[in-house]
Amino acid sequence: MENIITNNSIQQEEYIVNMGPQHPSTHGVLRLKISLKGETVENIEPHCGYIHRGIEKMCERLTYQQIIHLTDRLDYLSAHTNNEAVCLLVENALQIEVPERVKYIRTILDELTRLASHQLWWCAFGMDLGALTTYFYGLRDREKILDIFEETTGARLLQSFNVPGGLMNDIHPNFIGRVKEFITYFRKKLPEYDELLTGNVILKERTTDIGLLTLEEAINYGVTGPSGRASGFACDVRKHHPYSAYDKVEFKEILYTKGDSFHRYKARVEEMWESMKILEQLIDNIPEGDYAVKMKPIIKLPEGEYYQRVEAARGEFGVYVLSTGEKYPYRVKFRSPNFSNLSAINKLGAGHKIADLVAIGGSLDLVIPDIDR
Amino acid sequence: MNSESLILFFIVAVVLVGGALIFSSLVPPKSFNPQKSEPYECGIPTQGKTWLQFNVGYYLFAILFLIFDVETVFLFPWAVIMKTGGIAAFVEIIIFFTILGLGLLYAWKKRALIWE
Amino acid sequence: MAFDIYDFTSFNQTIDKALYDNLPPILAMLTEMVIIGVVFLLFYALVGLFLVYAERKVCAFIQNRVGPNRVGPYGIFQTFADFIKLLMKELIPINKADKILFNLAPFIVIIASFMAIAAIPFGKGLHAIDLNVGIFYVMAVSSLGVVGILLAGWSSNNKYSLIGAMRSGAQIVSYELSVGLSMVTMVILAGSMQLSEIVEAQRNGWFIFTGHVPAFIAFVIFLIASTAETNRGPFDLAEAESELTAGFHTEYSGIKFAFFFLAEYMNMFIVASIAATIFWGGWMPLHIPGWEGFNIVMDYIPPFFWYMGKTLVVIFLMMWFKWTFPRLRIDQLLKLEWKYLLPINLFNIILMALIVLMGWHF
Amino acid sequence: MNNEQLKEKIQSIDSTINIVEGKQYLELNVVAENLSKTALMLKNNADLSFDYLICLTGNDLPDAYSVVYHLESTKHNHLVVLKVKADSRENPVLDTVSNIWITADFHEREVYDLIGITFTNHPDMRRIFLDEEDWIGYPLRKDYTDNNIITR
Amino acid sequence: MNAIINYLKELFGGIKTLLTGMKVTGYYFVHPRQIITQQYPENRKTLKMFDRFKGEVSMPHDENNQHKCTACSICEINCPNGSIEVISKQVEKEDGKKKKELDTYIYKLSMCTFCGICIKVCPQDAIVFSQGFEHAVFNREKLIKTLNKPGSSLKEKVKE
Repeated sequence: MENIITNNSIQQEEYIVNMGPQHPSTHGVLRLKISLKGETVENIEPHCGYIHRGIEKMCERLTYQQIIHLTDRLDYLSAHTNNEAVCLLVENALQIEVPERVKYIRTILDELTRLASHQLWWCAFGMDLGALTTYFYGLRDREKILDIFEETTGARLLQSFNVPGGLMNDIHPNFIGRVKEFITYFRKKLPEYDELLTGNVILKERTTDIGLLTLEEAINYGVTGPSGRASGFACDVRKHHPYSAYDKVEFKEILYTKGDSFHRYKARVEEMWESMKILEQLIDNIPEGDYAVKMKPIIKLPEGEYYQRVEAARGEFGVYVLSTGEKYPYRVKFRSPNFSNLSAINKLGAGHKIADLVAIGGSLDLVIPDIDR
Repeated sequence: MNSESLILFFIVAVVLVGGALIFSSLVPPKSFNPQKSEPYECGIPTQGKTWLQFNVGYYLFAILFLIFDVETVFLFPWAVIMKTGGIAAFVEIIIFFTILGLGLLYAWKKRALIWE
Repeated sequence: MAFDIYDFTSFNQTIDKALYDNLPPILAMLTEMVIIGVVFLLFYALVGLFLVYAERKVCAFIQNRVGPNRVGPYGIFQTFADFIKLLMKELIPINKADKILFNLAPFIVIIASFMAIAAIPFGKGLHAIDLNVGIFYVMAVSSLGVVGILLAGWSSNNKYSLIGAMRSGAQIVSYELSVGLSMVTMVILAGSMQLSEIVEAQRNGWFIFTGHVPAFIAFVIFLIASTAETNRGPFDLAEAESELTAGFHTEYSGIKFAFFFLAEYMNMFIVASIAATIFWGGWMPLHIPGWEGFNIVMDYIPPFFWYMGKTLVVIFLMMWFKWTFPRLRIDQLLKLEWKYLLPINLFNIILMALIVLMGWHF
Repeated sequence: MNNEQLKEKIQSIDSTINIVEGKQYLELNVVAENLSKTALMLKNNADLSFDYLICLTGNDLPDAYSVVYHLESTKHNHLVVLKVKADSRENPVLDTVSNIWITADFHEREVYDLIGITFTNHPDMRRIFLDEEDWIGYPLRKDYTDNNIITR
Repeated sequence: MNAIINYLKELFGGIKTLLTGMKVTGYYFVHPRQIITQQYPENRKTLKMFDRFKGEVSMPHDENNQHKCTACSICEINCPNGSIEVISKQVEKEDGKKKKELDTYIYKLSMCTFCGICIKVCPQDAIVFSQGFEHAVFNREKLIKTLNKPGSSLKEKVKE
């Protein structure tokens, strides 16, 4: 007691709370060191690296086919998209034209991945805000997509279904029927998401005007994906640098201008609708053909630097490969969307309350292995 | 039973908790580990003191609470006789409420109801 | 009326008389106390265990799950198993925690909830103590629990706990008012603070029906405010699992944690039973004017079941809230109280007074 | 702007930049002391306005440590690759671009952590993934050895 | 006045959105048929994995205890994690020629990432993914498996 009265400097002392690595709201092992003033967050210092596995180093000792299964483990929620980035890079470098069928299937699986990822984000976001039921509804619907994946690719999460030049296997005969079934099912369930959470006055109050990110800041911080598009950053790789079959489909790039947590939320929910639209356009038109082109058993990229970008569920995923003409890449770098998105968290969260920080973290939809690599 | 027997309930509750605590501190197996009794902070050693001067914005709310809670206590006796008190009780309480309502309105306009 | 057959007053008096006739007065009193103590302890434990089970089942059904289903048929012994598990767990001492306060906190939360149960009328003549300021007493005692929460959060030497406790302080301080004021509204209508009399006053119809709109508004406010007061549902800021891991009871392990858990559910039971008593006629059966046959059938359902049924419905409503809504933020919580509930409540009291004055109630 | 126009434009502004047509994009090679200046020019020139730093990669090339910047203009939708080599091999130092593109803040910390290039004027030059105190060496360097690396 | 109208609008609008939310959860509460929980250990008998499910690498043997592996080690080379180890032995044939034959095919399940490259590259289709998914064991050594059965030999047809 005496101590408190006499020591005036105690007021200046920072109240530091560690959020993570073992914390319910970080969705992984991310540590946020927060300086508090009462309930208000003054400064956020992210500490990452708790699951740094040195994937980039490992890639230097692996052939291009073998790299693919490591990209699964970056952003495990958009595993297929990450695989595709490496495959596209190899195909573009060797100037191999993959069959149309492969392009279509890849795009369909991409969008299914995106849907599954956004569903998981939705349930986790609800849970961050304290609505625990959303978690089960989201997972329930995600289960259907995972079943589709499992039937065709053999794995639910880490599919490794892409190979340079095509796909591991042809799609399962049930695939088309199941996807269609899923679309009709999910078109009924998605409005429920809105009823339960989107329209909810508590959610609106909790997220509106929280964690504002202007367009300039979004570009400057490199915040991509739905988080960036909520700020008006037209960064959809699918739209601006189309790959696979994205140039054949009609879809809207969801853009908002406000850039608060609510619009980051909204952008993702709307993207789910768009994803379903893309699926509907593609699913009936998968052309006949081979599921892969014949590749040499040992792939050697010509000397040079390559960069391939794809739109993963959380933003722009890029692969940079420096090849010296060997069968192993000289240097591989993954431009992971979450890494850049995380860097904006101090800008977003400072000045808000702890509860808002959780909402902001949820609305950024961070996947920690993608940050740590 | 009369109201003195409230003490009985007090004793039963104390016995319930105390008994369980004693049981639980004697019977279950124990293991020692220096990390175990660290305060939980997501697996990171706590930085700085926990018991600092802590800035919480509810000082104003506490004062408001005092005002209104005392008022609630005043209201209870009035509420009991409202049925029999008739128009006089009603008019009196209207006056009482007007004063209080103005107080609330004042606090509202002074932005005292916003948590900082 | 027909349900008067279930009057426990004479039953109590018989036991009382039998004891005092056959035993010396001091021993008789002691026996009586032991009986009541044991009965209430059992009741308390059973309700606690049942509510935990019910919560898990309700949330499971809401979430498309089965819920506990391994221990016993439909998992009904799950909470028993959990209780034994918690009892057999080591109590982990916390470095630099304030030992006395740390251990005192579970006592306070349990005492508060246990003492509140004493005044609740489960049927005609079926209550431990019929205080003439019953409603006031329950409100006062049940709000003591917050002291336990504050102590727990403060003494743990944990930052999350401290923040949780601070939130809890602000929260209870605010919502105490709304609970009190909505009770006042009903006291105006009943003209008494004695819980048994309040129930008797609803002989000709539950207050929620006879009290017009103000009674309904008061009920809604009471429901919201009492959910907040019990630290539940969208108002569980003190625990706020996604923000503060477990809030004020982060550091509590084993049976100490179990007591906080139990107290939360018992508080829920208490506020639900108060709601049932003052709004839904306590143990009074449901009567629909004109449906004589229906009314008679209703009369033969024992009042205790009526009482528990109503309480459980209110508890279900609170569970429904919890498993639907996102959590509020602390400033929104206070905004809701001071900008919505309190003004509406004040207005509502005047409305109710007016209705009582003009005799507009049924 | 397509690559040719871009090349002309950049050349007209600063003729010291060595521009190479890469496999996909234009590659601008600058020397270390011109990095800040060039980066600022690329961002602020109205016709170029490379405002979005996509990716920042550190490389351990046989001759030098280098950093590769992938830059895009959200206004004009064109993309270039900026490359710079650190002068010294023992103590590689480069200017930071985190004051130009904030996203470089984290990326440069990553490069510092894994390749060991120090960026001057960086606000917070610490390791980002590995342990500040007890990690020795920079794992992405080619001469880095560790018992756990599987060699074939 | 406007302020009061807005106040009430906000209030009732808010309550309405809350009730919509409760409608959804209430619907599922009264529709227990929608429950999707799988009672896992109980439904073991009826649980069927998809054909392509990547459970673990296995080597099918026919009724004569013969497999198709020629011990060419392509899978071993292609495995990114080093989870396959093919140990071959030199066997003297009847005609006096020495031939490489499979001795033990070691598969380290604990290191496998189920990327499926080994199965894709196998020229003989000697290994496949089987559908077992219950890999939990008490000892890590048990995850190192020998895929060829004792006494098994190479299938005749493949030899040619």
